Amino acid sequence: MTPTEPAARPAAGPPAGPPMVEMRQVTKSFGAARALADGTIALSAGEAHALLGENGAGKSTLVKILAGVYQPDGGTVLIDGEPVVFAGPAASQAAGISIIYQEPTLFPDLTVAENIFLGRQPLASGRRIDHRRMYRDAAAVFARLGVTIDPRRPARGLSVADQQIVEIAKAISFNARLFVMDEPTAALTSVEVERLFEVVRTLRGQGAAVLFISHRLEEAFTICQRVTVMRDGRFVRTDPIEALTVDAIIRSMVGRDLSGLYPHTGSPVGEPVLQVDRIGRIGVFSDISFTVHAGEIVALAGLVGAGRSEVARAIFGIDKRDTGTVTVRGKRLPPGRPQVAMAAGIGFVPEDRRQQGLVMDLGVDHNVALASLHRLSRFGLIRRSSEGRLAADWGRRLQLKYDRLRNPVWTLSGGNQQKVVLGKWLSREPSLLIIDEPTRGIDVGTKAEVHRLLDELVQSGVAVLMISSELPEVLGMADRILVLHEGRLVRELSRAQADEGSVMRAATGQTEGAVA
Amino acid sequence: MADTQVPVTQTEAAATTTGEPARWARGGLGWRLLLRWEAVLVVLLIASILYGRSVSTHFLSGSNLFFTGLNVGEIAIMALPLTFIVITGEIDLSVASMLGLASTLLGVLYKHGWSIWAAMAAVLVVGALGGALNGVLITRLGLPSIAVTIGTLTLFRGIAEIILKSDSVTGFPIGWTNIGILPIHGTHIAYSVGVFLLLAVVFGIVLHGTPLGRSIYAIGLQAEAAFFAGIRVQRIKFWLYVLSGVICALAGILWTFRFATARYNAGTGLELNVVALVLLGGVSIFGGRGSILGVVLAACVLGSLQEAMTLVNVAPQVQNIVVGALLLVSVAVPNAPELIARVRRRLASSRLPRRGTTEGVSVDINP
Amino acid sequence: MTAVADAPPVPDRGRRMLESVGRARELGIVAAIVIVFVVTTVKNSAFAHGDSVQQLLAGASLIALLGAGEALVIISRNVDLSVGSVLGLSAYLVGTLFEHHHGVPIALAFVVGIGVGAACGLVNGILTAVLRVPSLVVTLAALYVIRGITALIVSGHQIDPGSIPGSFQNIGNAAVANVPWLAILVTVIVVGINYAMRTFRPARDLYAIGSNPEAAALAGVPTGRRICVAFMISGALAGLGGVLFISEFATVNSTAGSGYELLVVAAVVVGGVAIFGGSGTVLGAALGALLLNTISQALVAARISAFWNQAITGALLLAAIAFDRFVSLRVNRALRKQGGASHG
Amino acid sequence: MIASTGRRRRIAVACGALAVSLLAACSNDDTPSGSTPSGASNSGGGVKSGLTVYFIPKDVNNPYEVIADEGGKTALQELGGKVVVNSGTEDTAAAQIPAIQAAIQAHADAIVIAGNDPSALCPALGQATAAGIKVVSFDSDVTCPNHLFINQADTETIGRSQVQLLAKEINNTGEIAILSAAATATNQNAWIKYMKEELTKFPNMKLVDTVYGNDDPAVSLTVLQGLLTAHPNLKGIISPTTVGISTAAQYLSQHKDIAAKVTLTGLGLPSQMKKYVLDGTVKAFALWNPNNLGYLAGHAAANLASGTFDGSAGSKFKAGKLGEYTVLPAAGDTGPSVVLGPPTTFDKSNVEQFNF
Repeated sequence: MTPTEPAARPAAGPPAGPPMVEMRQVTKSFGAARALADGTIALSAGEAHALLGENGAGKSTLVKILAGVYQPDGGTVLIDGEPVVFAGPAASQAAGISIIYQEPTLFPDLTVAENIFLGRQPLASGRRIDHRRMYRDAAAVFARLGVTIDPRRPARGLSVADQQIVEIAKAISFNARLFVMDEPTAALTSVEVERLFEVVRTLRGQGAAVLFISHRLEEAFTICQRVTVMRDGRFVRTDPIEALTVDAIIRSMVGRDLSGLYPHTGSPVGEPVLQVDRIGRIGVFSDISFTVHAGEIVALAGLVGAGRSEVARAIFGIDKRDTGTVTVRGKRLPPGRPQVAMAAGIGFVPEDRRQQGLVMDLGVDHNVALASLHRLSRFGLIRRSSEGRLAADWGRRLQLKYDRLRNPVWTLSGGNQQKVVLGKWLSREPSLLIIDEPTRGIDVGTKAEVHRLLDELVQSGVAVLMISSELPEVLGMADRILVLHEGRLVRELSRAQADEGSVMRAATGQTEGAVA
Repeated sequence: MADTQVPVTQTEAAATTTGEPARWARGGLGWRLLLRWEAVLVVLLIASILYGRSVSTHFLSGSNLFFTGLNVGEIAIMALPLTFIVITGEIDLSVASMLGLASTLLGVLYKHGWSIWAAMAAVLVVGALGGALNGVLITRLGLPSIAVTIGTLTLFRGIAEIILKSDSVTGFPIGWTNIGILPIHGTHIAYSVGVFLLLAVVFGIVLHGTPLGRSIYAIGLQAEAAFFAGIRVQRIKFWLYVLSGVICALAGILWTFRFATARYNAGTGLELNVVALVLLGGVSIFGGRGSILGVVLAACVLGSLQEAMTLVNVAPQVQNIVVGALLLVSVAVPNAPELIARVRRRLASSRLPRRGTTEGVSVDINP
Repeated sequence: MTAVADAPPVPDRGRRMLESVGRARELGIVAAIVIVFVVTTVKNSAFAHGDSVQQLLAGASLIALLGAGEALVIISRNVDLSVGSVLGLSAYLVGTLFEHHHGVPIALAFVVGIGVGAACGLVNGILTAVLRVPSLVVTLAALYVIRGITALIVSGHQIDPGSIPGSFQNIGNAAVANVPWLAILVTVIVVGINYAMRTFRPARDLYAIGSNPEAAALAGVPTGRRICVAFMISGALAGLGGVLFISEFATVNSTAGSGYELLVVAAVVVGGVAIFGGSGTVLGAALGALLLNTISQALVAARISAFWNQAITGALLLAAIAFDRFVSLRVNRALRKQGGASHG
Repeated sequence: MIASTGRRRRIAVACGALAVSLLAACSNDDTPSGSTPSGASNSGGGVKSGLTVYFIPKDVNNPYEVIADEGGKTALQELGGKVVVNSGTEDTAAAQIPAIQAAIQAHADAIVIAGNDPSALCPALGQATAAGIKVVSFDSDVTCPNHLFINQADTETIGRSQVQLLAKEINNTGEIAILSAAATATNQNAWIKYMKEELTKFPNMKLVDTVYGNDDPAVSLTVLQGLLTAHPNLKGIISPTTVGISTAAQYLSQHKDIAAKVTLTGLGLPSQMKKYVLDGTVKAFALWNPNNLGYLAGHAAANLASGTFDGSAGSKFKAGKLGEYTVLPAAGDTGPSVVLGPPTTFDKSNVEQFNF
């Protein structure tokens, strides 16, 4: 089954006639939380359409509805003007919609071609797989995309960028007409991004529609014809790109009064706690130097993939750093030794709560205690009483909502899970807390609590190094903002200097004067 | 630094989450399930005792108790370190071969005029080295433990065979060989059982009471999260294998004295019994779940059941079938609630949906 | 990174490298076999003699056959420890069949043996795929139970060679041009399965399952059914092994095939099938069996005491696993380079 | 080497045994009262009825042993007692221990055991003796004290006769090899020892190798093939074990070219070997009647338990249809023993007359 060309259409901007795919006032709630209040967007053949908005603006929910992963509570989805209901992912795929995720899940041991055609391999007589044809078809798809990935190589070791290309090729082999790319460029180098754009242009040229989700505004300007902005789960505006400026977009994205929402108002800055001196990790980041003082929140800003989390992990010792020194209150930390970092008073709240932050099957109490086992022990034995007390105590201080302390943490909501992680580290009374995406996937209420907590921490003289993809959070919480771009520290902004524009510009590499 | 080998990059992290559904599913019932299985074991134990009593008045009385213990002693001892290893999600199939190697060495050294004490010390050291070999291959080279220990299973036994060939060594000091015929003075408990109970208490305290024990569970449940909490995953695993080597060597010494004979083929094939015992004790082959109490109970069940069956002269073939069936039950029973849990889990997680959540058939042999 | 259309053809070089690595496993084993063979022949010219070559092939056949089935199971990220017991059961049942009913058609013997094996495999598969009991446990239990059942049926009886028809025995013993029928049959089967594993969609699904179970389920692969089939094939081949066993020895007692399980797994691993699934070939597994057998025979031929056999096998096994790891690391790095993008 | 340590062993077990009996004496629940009277009383009288004799074969699936156990059952039926067969599934000492213990628990009157290991069983058997149970070993002896060995045939005769048998067929010249069972099997090693002595009388016959097939057809075949490869001009093979010889015979019968060069003999079951004798693969092999062996062991055990004789050298007992037997004095590693009789040599003329 060779991938057939989608019906070629003039690759114009906003066309006449019914849009290829349209969503009208689509709503979706999870329990009490309303994830999507007004999902409205129209996509036409031959256009690349940017969907912009902060985290939690409802973008991914909208995408998952398109993908058929969720069923909408209200509103309508139309294809070629016909209302449709996707029973599941298969239905959406059959309708020609395909999603290219940030990290595709391929089969590392199978060849690229087989990853594309698994279960649909072209057959010769006797239901035998026609390998030659399979590879030819795969090669053909790549040719149409203007890339050369060897169809015969195993998928193992493909860069994320290439994995995405393979996913796109797969989508094409399914005759997809709408390609939804969810933060595709997040983990790509600029060169790879360029090649991806080439592919996007090709797809447009062949009459497909591309829904392009990204935090990198300039990318929207590079390849998209129209932009739809969302905020707080609601449709804000759709305009042709020519009618917009970066600032205009950012305004409609943020578009709310930041003060008040974020309690932190700065606090007396004390001794330097963390001194990072020209640390680097080959191929990831290089030459990063900065200092964090007691009683201040320093934010590492930048696009996903700019190397923020990697820097944090190298400081804590999860990853080995190749160059540079890290000093905590005058004490040098050896590379790759989290235990030493902990002993030196660093706490680390990782990005991925489920994989790294918590042992999901263990109870609240055990998770809180996990990093303090030795200080909870007497004569080498964990004192259950003090363990329980510790958990209960922090549960109270963090207003943790739990049924029983013994219940495994996966029974808790994301917000409460995050509180458990915080409890785990705060119970060690760290002098420096590194916190990666403090409020990712957390409902607004808990968000505020976490922010208040961070504020209390710095007031009490703790130093906080925060990483966040949410601009408002960065701007609202940080005393200083260090902006990373492609693994380099490109700009340092004081709370006064910083605003959406300046940070975004620095993060997207539109540097006007990097830091000394 | 071995610790840094814990997968932390996206792709590898993804790899580590394979078979996760099973783990998550297990989660909800962690403690309760474990208790429930131990309850099952207690019932089994009572049942087998009643059965034994009904068929023979001597059952588990006096010398019979001694005999029963004698036959399971070494197996039970080797099960203890293996319990730790399986809870961390690994496995060690070389235990019985280590026993054989230990027996062989003890014999050869004693034959060459070493004092029994020196010989035993040397044997324990060799046990540690053998364990270290497993440990290095698994934690440093990152080889799958099942493959490695199948290799060392053959290797250790082979070395023993080279050393002692078809010979046997006898004539160990009576004081020592009497452990094969005399219980601990004034009791009906075999020495090997005494050692087992002693070790069981220690292992139990370590596993359930100490930071190390807690770390072992954390590693088995979610190695990456454990590592992020500052637990030295690889190092702990390494030392567990060393421990296993030493304990198996100890079992080898006891075995040698019990039979008053050293032979290269001592305890051939016991590894399967040991693994069976551990699994029967409710330790999950996926790691993260299990208790020493469970293993102790399992040892009692197995011992008394086999003794009862032997007393009434049940054909040994049938005994094997019973053991096999029991083994299946021990894993299938806890799995039934898991199926339910898997559903509950998905309901729970749907509040906060995450990509790639799916009931992938839990198809890893990856213990 | 992947070259843009007009870039130099990096992949071609990379591909050739990769394909060679892909085959390197098989080639490596073949090389090892040749080396062992030559060295031994130098020590003892008789080793190259027709008869002994014939013995080499015949001796490896059974393990190779079981290895082929085991490979399928391991590729799907499972393991089957019950093959030895299944072989024993099937062998004895076929034996009694001949003993009790004189002049039963030989074809029936094959049907019975293979059928029994497949049935055992199916049970393993269902317990693993449907009840979600780890295959290691399932097949460990099956090892006990099936062996026990066999011993129960046998209870000390031994099949009388006289009752096994000569024509049937020829299958296990006769040879054409110094190649034993046994080896021919097994080779045909192995090559056939090897071909099927490359050529048919369900077979590829097995690789997908072993490579990434969740993704496979997502991609709509019927994982449960596939795994069941893998176990059934493994069982069926073990059953066939039983048939060949009795045709070769003309007699069986209850110990037939005991201890084969680890031998087979060892052969498969030496043959380059990744113990955690996803990669490896049936051919490799079979060659692994041949290598192990060649070594144990070489030891005797080279008049090295058989006492060394185990140790050397064990060491070789470890070496093979380590070598595999080494190669795969190298390949991954190479692939990364070819793939270009550094990924932190 | 076993001999050198043998003495110490005996003392060791003796003391151990003593200790056990003391312990037994002071603990009330397991005094061997069940059997003591039968042992003590009616010495000189006939065999007591209602005796229980435990037969513990190498493993419950060993065909040869199954036949022997049958013989034992017949014997005890004649004497109004009963036989319990109990052992493990694989032939290791460890697998036999529970059976011995079961015998002790059941206050059996005697144990008839085919040892899987000469020394490893002694602690357990020592306990049995201490519990007043008479121990008889057959087929494969143990090195423990206080037991009577029922020898299938005089060990020396077996060893030497097989060499002579082979020598006759290959007219005293050529390389020969031995295909044995487990490297640890006492009886095998004892026979091989005498074979080697006998070979000194045949300067032109050279024993080039001894290989072990562990009584497993597959293993036996592998080592046999290796043997043929390693020694291309091998003239003869002696396989003093039923599994070994039948496997070898099967292989030769299928490879006439090899059979033409290599002569096979040894110890085998007529039922197994008939086919190969008739088709000429094997000219002659030897064995005794395992059924009689068990029968004799049964009688010996019953008589010991009844105290009709004490098992010491020179003492006599009646073994039903087999007539009277006299205990031979200890020699070398073997303690007091009784010999069943000379082995029967089977060939075309008589092989079909035997049903075991």
